[in-house]
Amino acid sequence: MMLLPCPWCGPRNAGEFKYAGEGGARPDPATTTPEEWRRYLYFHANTRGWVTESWYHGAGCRRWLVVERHTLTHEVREVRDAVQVAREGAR
Amino acid sequence: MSDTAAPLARSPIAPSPATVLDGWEVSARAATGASTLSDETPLAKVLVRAPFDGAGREALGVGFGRTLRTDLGSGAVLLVGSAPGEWLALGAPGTAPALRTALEERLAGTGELTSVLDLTHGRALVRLQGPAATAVLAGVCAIDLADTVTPDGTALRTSVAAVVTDVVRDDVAGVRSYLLHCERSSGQYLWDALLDAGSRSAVEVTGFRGLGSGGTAR
Amino acid sequence: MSILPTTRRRGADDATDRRLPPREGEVIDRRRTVGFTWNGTRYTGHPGDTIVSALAAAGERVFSRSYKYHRPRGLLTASYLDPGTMVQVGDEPNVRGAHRLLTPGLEVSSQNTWPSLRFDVKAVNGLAERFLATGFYYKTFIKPERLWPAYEKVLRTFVHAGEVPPDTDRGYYDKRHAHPDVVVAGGGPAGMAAAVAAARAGASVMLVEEEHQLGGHLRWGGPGDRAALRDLRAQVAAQPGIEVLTDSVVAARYDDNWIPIVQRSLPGVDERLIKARAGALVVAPGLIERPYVFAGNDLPGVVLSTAVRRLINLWAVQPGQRAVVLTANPEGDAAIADLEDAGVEVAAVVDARRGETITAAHGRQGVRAVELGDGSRVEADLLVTAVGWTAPTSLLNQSGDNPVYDPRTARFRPDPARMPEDVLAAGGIVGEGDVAQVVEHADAVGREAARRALRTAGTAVTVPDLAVADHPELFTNGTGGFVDLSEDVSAKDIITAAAEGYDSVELVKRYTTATMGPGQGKLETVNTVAVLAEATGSTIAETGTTTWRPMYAPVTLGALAGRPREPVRYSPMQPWHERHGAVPLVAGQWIRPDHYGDPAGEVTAVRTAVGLIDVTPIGKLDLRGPDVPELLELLYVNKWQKLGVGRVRYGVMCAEDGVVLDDGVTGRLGEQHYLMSTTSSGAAAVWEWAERWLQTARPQWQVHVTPVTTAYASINVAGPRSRELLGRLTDLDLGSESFGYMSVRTGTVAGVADCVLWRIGFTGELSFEVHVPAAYGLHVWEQLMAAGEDLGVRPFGVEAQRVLRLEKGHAIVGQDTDGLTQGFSAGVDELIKLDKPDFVGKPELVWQHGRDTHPRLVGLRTLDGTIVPPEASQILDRAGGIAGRVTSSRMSPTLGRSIGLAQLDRELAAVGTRVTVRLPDGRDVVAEVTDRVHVDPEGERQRV
Amino acid sequence: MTSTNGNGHRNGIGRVRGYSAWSLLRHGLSRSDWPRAWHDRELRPSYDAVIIGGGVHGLATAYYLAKNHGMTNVAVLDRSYIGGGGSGRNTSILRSNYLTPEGVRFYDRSVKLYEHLAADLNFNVMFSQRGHLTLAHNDASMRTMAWRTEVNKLQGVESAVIGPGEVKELVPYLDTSAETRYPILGALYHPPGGVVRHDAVVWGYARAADAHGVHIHQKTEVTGIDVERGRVTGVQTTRGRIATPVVLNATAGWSSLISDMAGVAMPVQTFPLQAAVTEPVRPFLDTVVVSGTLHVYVSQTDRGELVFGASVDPFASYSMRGSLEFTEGIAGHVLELMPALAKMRLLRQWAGLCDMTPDYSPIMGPTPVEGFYVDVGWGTYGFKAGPVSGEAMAACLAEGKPPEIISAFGLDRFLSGRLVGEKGAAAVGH
Repeated sequence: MMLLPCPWCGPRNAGEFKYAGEGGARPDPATTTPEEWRRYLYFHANTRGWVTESWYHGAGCRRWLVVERHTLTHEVREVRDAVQVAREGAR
Repeated sequence: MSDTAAPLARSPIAPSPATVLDGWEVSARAATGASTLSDETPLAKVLVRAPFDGAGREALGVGFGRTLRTDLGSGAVLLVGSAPGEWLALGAPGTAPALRTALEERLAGTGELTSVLDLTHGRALVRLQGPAATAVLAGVCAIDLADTVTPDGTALRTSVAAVVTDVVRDDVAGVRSYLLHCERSSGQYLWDALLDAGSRSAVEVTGFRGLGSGGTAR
Repeated sequence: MSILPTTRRRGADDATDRRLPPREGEVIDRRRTVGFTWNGTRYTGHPGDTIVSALAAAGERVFSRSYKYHRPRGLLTASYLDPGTMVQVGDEPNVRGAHRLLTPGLEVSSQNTWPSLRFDVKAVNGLAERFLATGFYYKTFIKPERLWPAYEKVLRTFVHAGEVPPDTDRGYYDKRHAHPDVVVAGGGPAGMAAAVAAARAGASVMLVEEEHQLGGHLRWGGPGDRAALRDLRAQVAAQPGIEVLTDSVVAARYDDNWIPIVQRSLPGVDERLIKARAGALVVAPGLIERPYVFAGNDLPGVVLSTAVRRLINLWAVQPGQRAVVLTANPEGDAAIADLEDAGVEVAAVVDARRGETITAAHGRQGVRAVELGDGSRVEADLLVTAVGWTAPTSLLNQSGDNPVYDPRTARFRPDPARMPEDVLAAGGIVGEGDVAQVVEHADAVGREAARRALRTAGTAVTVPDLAVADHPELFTNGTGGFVDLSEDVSAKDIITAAAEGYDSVELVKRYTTATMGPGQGKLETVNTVAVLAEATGSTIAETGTTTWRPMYAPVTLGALAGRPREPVRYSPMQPWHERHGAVPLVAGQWIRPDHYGDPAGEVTAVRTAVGLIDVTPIGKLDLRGPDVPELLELLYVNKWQKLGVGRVRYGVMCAEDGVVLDDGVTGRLGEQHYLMSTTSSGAAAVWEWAERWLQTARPQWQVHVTPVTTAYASINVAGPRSRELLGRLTDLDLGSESFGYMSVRTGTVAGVADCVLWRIGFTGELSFEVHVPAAYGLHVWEQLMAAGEDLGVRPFGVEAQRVLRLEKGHAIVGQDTDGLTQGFSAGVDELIKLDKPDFVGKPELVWQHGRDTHPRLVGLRTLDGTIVPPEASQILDRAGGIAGRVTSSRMSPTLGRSIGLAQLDRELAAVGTRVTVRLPDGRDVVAEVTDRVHVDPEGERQRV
Repeated sequence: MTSTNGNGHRNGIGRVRGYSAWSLLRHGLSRSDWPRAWHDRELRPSYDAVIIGGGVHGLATAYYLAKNHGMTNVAVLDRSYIGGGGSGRNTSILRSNYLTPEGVRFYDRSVKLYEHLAADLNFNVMFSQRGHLTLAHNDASMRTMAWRTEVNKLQGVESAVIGPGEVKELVPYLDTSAETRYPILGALYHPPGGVVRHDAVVWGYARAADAHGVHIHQKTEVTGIDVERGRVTGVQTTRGRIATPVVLNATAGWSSLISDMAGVAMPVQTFPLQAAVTEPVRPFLDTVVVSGTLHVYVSQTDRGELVFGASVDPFASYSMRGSLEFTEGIAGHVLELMPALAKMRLLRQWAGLCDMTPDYSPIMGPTPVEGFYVDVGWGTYGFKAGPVSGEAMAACLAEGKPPEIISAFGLDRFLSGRLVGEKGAAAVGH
């Protein structure tokens, strides 16, 4: 399996991580419609190319990571700690 | 309330033959060979959680990925940077309450959310030591064990024989030695897997070694 | 059998000693002999012999029967790839007889021949060849349909392979991880030179050679080659940074240079899989000599020039008496010299470079005569061909390269531009040149590999060009013959397939099965492509090859599996359970007591006295920090802000689609300190789930989540006398006023401090869940059992607990719910607080509630209480359609009748409704919908 | 090709003929050539319907369009060669022992079509109904097996829960002792299940569709779908534009990419599914053996090879390179079940692409774009549904609305929240 360069632990076999896929933004539960909510639940870009997705280093640092990965070549061009990404997004 | 027998603490790894040391049932075996596996579960194990890059880290004096031999007032301690924002403090059997207090004092005043948990009972701890240690561990662990990559004093977490394990390189007097620390209920399995992996390298079981004084200062 | 050559008689059928006098460079140890049997007859050879070299030295030349037509097959390549030399060795099938070294006492037999190798009755298939053309099975056995199973049975008896006895031992196979800077695949001159150069540059190197010694073709060359070999071996030996692995093979190359290496011939280990994560891979497998396709090309005695040279020079075996040699290259010319040196009469040399050719080989059990292109016929028992090379590019393909056909050299060649940074190629796969040129090139490749692996600063090493020799394009002479000896696929088969429309290389491969045999097409692919190209009127380049997939060489399942490593988990009380006859239940990784022999009695003990159950596997999370209530509010469907210190509450979690995820109780131990419990199977997932919300969505919250599942041994003390029992071992006031239902306390139990006690009621009885620091779990359990003897205490297992909770109407997530069950179908309606501003899955639950069409979790009782409908029995609506199913069902020892839970359509879910339950035996029984709580609906027993 | 001399493909009633023991004998004696199974036709500028994807789904749809609905001006396009995608990469297991009534009914129809497919197509697809065993290693699996069995029986599908003794009788190589890490507590036994020669199914449909006048265009890649005012008007290909009012997306691994061309979003994620084959050994395994807990399924071909499959890869990907972990896992799990096989050798591994949907059920029928239909989201169970999908999608294309048998599988179910319940059981859906 490919290597995932964990920002904390260094490159590790992808088998150490749990894949959680592309994540969409969570709609406001107070105002959301069934259609909007189910697009959030079920629909993904499923891109053949670069995607941004979530992985969890369950056998290592136990950090949730935001990974930019190519779905055909499995190249990984960026991995960041999810907290860092979430804090930036909150700004 | 009726009288009860004095509590006997037991490791998840069944000792054979058994003896009692510091209130713990331990193995009475003494290996004669150079490469050994020992059950170190009786060591006090205290977990610290704090921000990975804050005042807590400064107060503890060691970051993720490395170890530190120190004394916080409760006796000799091996402080392990086991994950970002997570530390594992190992001390002599029975010292967990004191170690916990010492750590709490050390972290008081950081103004950060810190948690200190006694996990002595929640984890299994074994030591794999000797010339065959590297080869045996390489049979069940994908980490590069070369000195250049994981020198003495390295702490990391990875999968060992399919169990999530803290791997701590803690050489003893220049002899290659690893502490392996996992969730308690997997302890017997991990022990058996290591013995099996060592069955072609003459790894022998030996009794509780304790923390010792460690190797050279680092 | 003598070790010196004896009189040789003519005639291939006669077993004759064909061992030559000692030769420079031979790999056999003549001082010792090794005995073995071949089809029950005793033979001897020498250490260093392969099974086949020893048999060939004894004059044997037929080693198997072919796949379809059961034609006799002999040596072709005298290497691992040799298609005609697969044998059974003891309980091991499909052993490569031309590769496996002799060891004393081997029992070797030919595979799938009956009654004997010499006379095989299925050879009659050969007579039917014209009717058994490729794909014949697609065209017949169509009607009548009912006969196909009978035809299929017959087809299966024709399988051409070895046997696996059912009692075969699993053996000892293991694995190790390695992190070499450079892996060199191939230990010929190029591989050795590359390894030495990389090691000199500071890299750690694994040098992997499929054969039993380093050296590649230098081993069977002349004095110059042998001198070069000695020099290279000395250089390798002088480098401590090189780990030499012989009889080992790089099986594949996966993403990021993840490289499995299979290591054989280890003492005490059947095979070892080395999993190497390499900085750089140097692919240097050399070249494979390609067979020639012509009529009679599968006869024993038709042999490749490399095979002849190997036989003579490595094992000192004379390959025949009288030879015809078809040569198109220097290797063929060298074979002529070797043959003459070995006393073989070279009756004719056919030089393809001069346009000469052969037409066919003739014979039955082996070659008797060769028909030349000029029409002449030469008596011979050996036909040696040297018509060109195939570059085994598998590892390069797996790295992303797509080798291109080069008509000038008559082979597919790698395209360096398409190789990733961390993969390089050296040696014959790149070009030929003399030994010095190959070594010079490989030296540069090795240095560059080390530079890339070590990420050394500076510019790339200049790798010199390696000469490529022109070679005539010789694939087939058009007279027929086989393109795939393993699969018995003829040239005619390929042509026929193409004409029928199977005209791309992938289709022809699938239709004819050419290249799909044990050699994975290394000998066969290029000839298949060449014949196909000719049939379709296109070029070889246009036709292309099939994808070279892993494995490069077949790998035993044992090596891939390694030692069994299936983690299991035990509670601290496991030794007690084992001593007391507990019947184990495998639940995920946990092994726990299902019961102790009498589950019904265990239930009764809990209802009438007191019982103990080991519930250690229940997931436990330690939660600390000011924002824990926020987290609980988000994850659970119910409310948590008002949970006071010392109180415990039950909660249910749903996912964002409203599907029930997990449940459990959470207690507040301190101002900012909580202990959450989860289902045993959900412990890891809930932890991960909490971390996900905290780390990705709510990073501002201050919460520490720490798993403490097995920091505590968990013992549920349940039953009307549980308070009395526990009271004997603790100073805690267990009275209802000070320790009420749904409360938590910490204290000392049986002398063990820091125990956490929950007063909860999964069983419906007065009960205390005692969480004991795990190392003392066994101690406390034993104390409880001893102290409760006069109270009638009994241990109970998972089965009794299931009955108890069913009597109480508690659902089990994953049993009474499934992967699509949303909150309001789980019987927890009153728990779901839709007036909370937000929680995970809330929108779906709002809509589920609004639609009100969902199935319900209901209680169910058959009218005849003696009938226990098995779980999964279907509930039928009036039209006979499926309206639901029984999710839990047991005989209740307490009520003396059967009780159950069911998922049921809304229309039938009202209490009092009568429904039909279809039992697995086909009977229908009537049942009534009831309240879910079958025993003590008011909950008085657990609140006392 | 119009002749009827035994080489021909047609007679008056639209049946395909030409292959039989007699014709084999005749060809053998005369050494004459067989006719082409299908032809390379000229690409027409327009077709009544264009089917994207030359796998079993696309070809079967084309065949049934011609045979059942008289629509023959139909093109099947494939970017590579026919059967080169999922149809040629699956482990060719057929069964109908699903969990939901809709699923059972649908796959049962497929098995029935398969039972008579050789005769219908005049092509031996070698359907071997050798029985299908799904092993249970724990209580939860036993309950799921019982659940499936009861639903199956109510639908008239043969299934039964059997104990370890019967399992051992069917497969003597299984270790049914109680001391193993994954004890075999029982199994779901499904006698009609089995294996088929997957390529033959593709070729049989291709040959039959071709005989009915359908055009099969290999090496013809779709690069765009023309949509005007909400209607499909044609497709763009590497060989030029084709005008058509009806387009069916019958691809796997590319289903969301193709649908994107028409502006229709698909709730799918693409995952590789790996498989492997061993060297042949003498036949010893007469049934298909599946373990959901161990994520493994095993069958033995008539050539003696063991074919292994697992669940999809752990992360989404369009790569078909395969992984070492797959082979390690599969070997380990096979040896857990049958320790005697340690000395067998794994010969070759490969991967196909699976478009996974949220409820482990396909997406079939019309889309918001008029004339654009989908038959996608086939996850790991597409091959076994080939014939029934072709039959149903042909009806859907011909009549413009989905037939009842696929009404539960519409695209709109995801937005309306009416998911199909197969997810209740399927960790491994083979």
